[in-house]
Amino acid sequence: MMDVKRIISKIEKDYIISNLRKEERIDNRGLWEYREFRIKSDIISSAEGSADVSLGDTRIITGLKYEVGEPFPDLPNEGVCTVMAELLPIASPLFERGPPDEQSIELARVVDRGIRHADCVQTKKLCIKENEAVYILFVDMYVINYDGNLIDAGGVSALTTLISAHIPEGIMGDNGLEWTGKYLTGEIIVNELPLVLTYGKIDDIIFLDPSLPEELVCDGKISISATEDKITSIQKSGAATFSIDEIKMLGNKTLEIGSKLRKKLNLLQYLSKIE
Amino acid sequence: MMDVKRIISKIEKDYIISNLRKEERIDNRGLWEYREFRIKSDIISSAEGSADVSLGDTRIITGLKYEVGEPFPDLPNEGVCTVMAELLPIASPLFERGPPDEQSIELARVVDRGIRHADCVQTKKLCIKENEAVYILFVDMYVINYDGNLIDAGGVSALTTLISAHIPEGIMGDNGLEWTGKYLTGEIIVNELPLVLTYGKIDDIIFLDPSLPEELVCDGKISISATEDKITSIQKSGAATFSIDEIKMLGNKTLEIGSKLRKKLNLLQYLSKIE
Amino acid sequence: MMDVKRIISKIEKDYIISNLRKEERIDNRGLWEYREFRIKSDIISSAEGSADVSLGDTRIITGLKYEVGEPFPDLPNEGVCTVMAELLPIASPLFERGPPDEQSIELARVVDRGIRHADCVQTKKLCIKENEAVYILFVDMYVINYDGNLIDAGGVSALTTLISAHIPEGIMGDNGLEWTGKYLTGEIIVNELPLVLTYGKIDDIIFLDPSLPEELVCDGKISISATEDKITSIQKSGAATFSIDEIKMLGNKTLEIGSKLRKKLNLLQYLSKIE
Amino acid sequence: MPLIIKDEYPETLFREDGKRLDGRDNNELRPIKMEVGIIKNADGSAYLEWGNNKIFAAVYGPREVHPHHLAKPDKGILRVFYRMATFSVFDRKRPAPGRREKEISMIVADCLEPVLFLELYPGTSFEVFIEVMDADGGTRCASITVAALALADAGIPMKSLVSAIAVGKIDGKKVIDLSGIEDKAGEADLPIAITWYNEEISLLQFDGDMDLNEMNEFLDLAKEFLKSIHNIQLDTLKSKYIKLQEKTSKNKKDEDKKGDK
Amino acid sequence: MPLIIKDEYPETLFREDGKRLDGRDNNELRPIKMEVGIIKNADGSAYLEWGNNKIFAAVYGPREVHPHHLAKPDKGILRVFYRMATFSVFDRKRPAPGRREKEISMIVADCLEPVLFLELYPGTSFEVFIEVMDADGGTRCASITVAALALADAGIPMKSLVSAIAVGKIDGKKVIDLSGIEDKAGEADLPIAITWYNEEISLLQFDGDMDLNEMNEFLDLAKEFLKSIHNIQLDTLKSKYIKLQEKTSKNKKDEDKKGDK
Amino acid sequence: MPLIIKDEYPETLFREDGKRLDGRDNNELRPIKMEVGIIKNADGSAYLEWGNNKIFAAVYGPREVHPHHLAKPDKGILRVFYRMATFSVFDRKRPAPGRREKEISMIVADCLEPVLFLELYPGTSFEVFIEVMDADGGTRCASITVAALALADAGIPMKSLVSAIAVGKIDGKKVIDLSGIEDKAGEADLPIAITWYNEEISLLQFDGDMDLNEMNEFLDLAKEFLKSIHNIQLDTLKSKYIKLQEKTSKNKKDEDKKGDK
Repeated sequence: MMDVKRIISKIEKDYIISNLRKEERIDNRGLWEYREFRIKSDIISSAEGSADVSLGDTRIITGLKYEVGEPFPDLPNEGVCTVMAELLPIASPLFERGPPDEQSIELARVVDRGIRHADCVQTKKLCIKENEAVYILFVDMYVINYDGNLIDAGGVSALTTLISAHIPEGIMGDNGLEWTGKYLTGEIIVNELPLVLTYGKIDDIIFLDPSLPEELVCDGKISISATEDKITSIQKSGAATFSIDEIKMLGNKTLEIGSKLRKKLNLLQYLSKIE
Repeated sequence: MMDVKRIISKIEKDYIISNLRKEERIDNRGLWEYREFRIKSDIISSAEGSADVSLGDTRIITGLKYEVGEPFPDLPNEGVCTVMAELLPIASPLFERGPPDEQSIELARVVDRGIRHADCVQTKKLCIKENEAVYILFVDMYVINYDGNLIDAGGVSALTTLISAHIPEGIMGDNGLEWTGKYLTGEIIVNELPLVLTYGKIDDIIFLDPSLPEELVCDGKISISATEDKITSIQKSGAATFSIDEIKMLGNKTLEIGSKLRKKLNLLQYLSKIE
Repeated sequence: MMDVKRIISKIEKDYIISNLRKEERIDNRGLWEYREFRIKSDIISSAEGSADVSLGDTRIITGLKYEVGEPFPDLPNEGVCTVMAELLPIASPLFERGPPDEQSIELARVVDRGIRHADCVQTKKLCIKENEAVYILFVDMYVINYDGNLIDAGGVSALTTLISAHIPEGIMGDNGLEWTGKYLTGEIIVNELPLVLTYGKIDDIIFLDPSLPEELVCDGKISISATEDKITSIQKSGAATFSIDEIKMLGNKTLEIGSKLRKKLNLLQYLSKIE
Repeated sequence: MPLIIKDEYPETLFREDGKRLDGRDNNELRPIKMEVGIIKNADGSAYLEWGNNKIFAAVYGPREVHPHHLAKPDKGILRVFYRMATFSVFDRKRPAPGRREKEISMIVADCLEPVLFLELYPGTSFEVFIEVMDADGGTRCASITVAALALADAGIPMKSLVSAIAVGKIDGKKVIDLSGIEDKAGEADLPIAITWYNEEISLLQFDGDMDLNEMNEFLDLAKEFLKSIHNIQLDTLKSKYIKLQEKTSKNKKDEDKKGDK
Repeated sequence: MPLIIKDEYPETLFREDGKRLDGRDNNELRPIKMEVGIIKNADGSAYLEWGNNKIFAAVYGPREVHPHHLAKPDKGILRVFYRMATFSVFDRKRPAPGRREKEISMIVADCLEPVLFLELYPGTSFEVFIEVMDADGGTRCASITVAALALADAGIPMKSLVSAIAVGKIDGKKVIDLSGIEDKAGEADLPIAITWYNEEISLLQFDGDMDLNEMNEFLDLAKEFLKSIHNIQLDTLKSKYIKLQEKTSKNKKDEDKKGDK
Repeated sequence: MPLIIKDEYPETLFREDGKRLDGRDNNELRPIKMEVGIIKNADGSAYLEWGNNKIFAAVYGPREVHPHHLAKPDKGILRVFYRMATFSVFDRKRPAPGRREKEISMIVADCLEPVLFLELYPGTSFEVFIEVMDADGGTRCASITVAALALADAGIPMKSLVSAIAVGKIDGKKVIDLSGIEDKAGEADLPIAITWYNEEISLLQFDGDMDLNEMNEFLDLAKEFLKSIHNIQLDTLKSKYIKLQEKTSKNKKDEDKKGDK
């Protein structure tokens, strides 16, 4: 949680909270309603997959690069997929230049976990030759404008980037690595479509997809990743506490809302057409 | 020498010095008397050797880890032993977070030199195969509480850690490194038992084992390492100066007191029983 | 351009400018006149080439070291030559300790480009065995005293260092790298003799070789590298702007003055006599 | 490049007699030992052994904020620095703090902040330093537990203690308090912390997969054993005050005796 | 060590029909698209697509200087931070800013400063952040062009816009607006920027070799096409004000209508 | 990975004629040359050639302390920054300062501080920068010696100069002023510095092994040759003042002449 609560005035804070108490939000959404997602894919010509995702006015551009390297000794036939996030100083006066801060580490971690543990990326498909050569994927997210809830936007952005992937296919020949001229695409790499849903909490009120003003005044957040029928990742952040019943309720909500969102976004439309 | 002299009041300083002039110390020790050493060994289950050493209220926990790597080209049949020290911020309000500062570099260096130059660690016993594979030992010291004279406590801590060592024995077989199931223990690795003795100096008064208040008001220190009959390392620090006669006298004292301390501590009792 | 304009008083600034308007300079030079160059070569016994170059009171000591490494995959039979610069804090109260700042990066870059693009260093002569082993040269410049125009002094310093080079000659034998006992000297390595000329601009007045006070008050600078008949590098810095006619004129001046300076300095006298 | 003994996972995490590899039942805690006041220089401190985990925590504060611009005019700030010793894990950890350590530091801070009255300490900071000397699974839960004790030892007003424990699934069975090998080789691991003043969850992390039923069962299971942890914390603090009392009353007796003379 | 597909250069940079590899004539610009006001949080912003280059620029300021000691009592300071996304180039760039990025930042600042009235803003700073999302040759010229637009979008008083373009030589022929492959495989590349208020050169860099005649021809060629860039910048700003005007007049009409009721 | 020519040690450190490899007797210094005032921008400076060592030292101060929080209300601070050029040693040194450089910096500061009257300069700092351009054994002694000269050149009040020299043992024989190869291949090396105002030792380091008799002999041997170093330092300073005097008197004469006219 960023340390910027001071920049919201007491009056604005009280206004946001009193509205939430009436189950009204400053942008007229319902408590369990997302802002609009806008998605473009494969927009970066230098990247082997990319996405430009907006959630309301929050906007993240993500690109995929790869290297070929040695596998980890304990996973000799699996590639690696890493996620990085940078909160660019263009995106908000709240973001500072410099090495990744807590908020960007959190963004990368939560998105990474959603992908990693949901069996989303088929790391075994990223093996070129056991013990010798595997793909190392870099999914790097850049926040272009910040209007709250980077995590959910980042999750969709990273997933769309992987779906849009088109990585040159290599095989190990007698003279080392050779390129077949074909591509590994998102169709091969991506298995599950996990989505991460983030809820804010102020006092005892819980709501989906906090916008920036809501994020700045809320006590804390919880992000839950889920596939169609499984919870795959949970991360609480900030000083809010949740009762056990609230968490059970949010698990339920996540599967329900996630399923609808998955249908609506229809991310598989962004599969690369290259073969 | 840490830059904290300001935190001791003038009154306290005068009191310490006037007592020293009468050959009395604030904790009732004589000028050439150590505080009590308390030693526990092999206390860290994840380490291949460890020690928890207190000298009065100064406490250091040290652990041993190893890697197998290539030897230095000019020492093809010798392993490597490195010493690191960290002054943890839990140990004192005087210690700050961040990369190692001058005091921790000094601690590591002086302890390292005492071990290295006294023929203490048998680096040739740490060779698995000439030119190919040797053990690299990491002796890492963490200061848990700081009450003066880290160096002497650190020296005993590092030595006890090495004595308690139990490193899996490897040999180079046809398929690379193989583990024999046996262990290299302190019995094999440690040859000499060098101890380092540190003396403080205020005006023209010299005394052994400075406690924290003494360390904060003293002009400087000198640390002398010795085996049973040889001086193996000397390091003067701080702005004190010593006459040549004083240094000759301290050389003498070091062999004498060191010999008694070596008997008393009986560090070989901490040899690992594993074979 | 260093951010130290504040340290020159308004009076001094006005004095410098009003003199320049009269085509007079505070050290009595003409607008297109260099301060005196003083050059000593091969002064560092640990380096494989070195130079001590003064331009007025600006003084730079440069040394050459080498390593043998793998070539870049896309240039399998070419060695590498890198240039580094450090503005030592001994050289001026304006220089601060710490990692290289903008001014030292600029110095290294401009000197590097002058050398690199003028076909000065024969990188193909730095190949020991194609795809396997090439020389990597490090030309490291240290500024010892700063009195303006580091770039031109640095250019001569780097060039003299390369000319004075004496690098052990290696060949790839059956057992890896072997040393023949002979040396690669500047005669083999250096082809062209590019010089870099730097001009300052204040208002609409342009002048060669800014001294420190001139550099501190000028609006900006332009550095132009040239061989006997070609422009090989241009770099404008600072907030000055130049009309297209001015740049054409400076191109002309650079060839003309550079040619004279090249003769005067006669840098090939610094070739190493070793074989 | 260093060659390291391969850290292989066992094929099964249960013994033939149905016990876990370290001999525990599914719902059995590892041995736990806590102490407070162990670091004399600190304003408050605690030491925890939990299985093979060995963790020190120290609290400094309220004190001036460094660097100054982090200070807040309306409340104190809590900063947590979680660090692992290089030798606390199987492969030597690099000495500099990594991303994982920074992330856990943030999580622990989020977890402790709700029980403090930071608004009473404007312009100041509390620093909690957690040093893991030996690690064997569950260090973040252990760190929260020992840090809460250190805060209490420092005499800082708190709404309640915070306790934490991990529950999870290994070889398809629900267990509590996963050891290092169970954490790595098992299917699921949920570290959970509770703030006792409102009995709400202040830490919850999960990576793996579980359906809703499983999640609900995990939460209920954790709640039960969090109470055990809480009791050990309370006993540790009580025994400190008992010792203090004994000492005081002894001093008093001694004085009384003196007075008698 | 990563093995990367070798980035080979083509043998020739012209097609059989005499066009460049991307189908352009020697004096033809790549497609250019500019937008302003694209980043809502910024004081001013712009986005540029120039061939495959995709670049965002945002301006924050005038605002307080951090760190404070950089502030100047007699004028504002301009700081430019040019960064490239890891995926903007063929081989993944390391995330931390490198020397090249710092150098270009400095060059862009030197190039923009002449058009600003920094003496009107003592003690404050303007920060210009330039983020290259996709790179294909000429990013420094594109960055100057888009940064000038962002400054104008922020409503900061300027003596004029700044426009930039590269001219160069490939396979022995003079061309404008070099693409990435032309930049790498060609013989010469001169990025040139112009400050329109005095029609002088505020950026000029060159590495390669050319005689005086060639240099003079390059300068004249650049001047011609800098005008084209300037026109696109002006059109972009105009269309912003037209949109604003339309919006205002629409609002006004709406109000008028309301007033009518 | 770079392949480097192997830096082999010779089998013996003495020639057949009993001289050391560089032709010196056991008690013979290498050639020493000192100069002061060599860096015009510095408040004081000195240059030293000692055998193949080539070292510059410059003093700046008393001046404001950066960063400010290091300032002390009751005395000035002395900071020493010892650095080696990348090309000053056989294998290129990495450009960033390493641990060894930081440690030597601290040692040199400890060694110089006793002769200064820092209590006269509260709130300020003296910075001593030492740059080793060429190194061949004994750089720390040489650095102390040249730094003391630079302080004197700066006109900073000093109780006395400080001089330093190494004594040691090579192939079983006691020698003074060890060269680089003697330092590496020999058995013992004791750098020793003396503050002349009290004739006490302000630097003493040793790594190797020696019995008490040997130590005592080393100390006496060092004392003898420290005097030689001191004399060279004093001569260097005298010749500076002689030059100054000559210049002044020449100026005076010139003026007198003028006066005559």
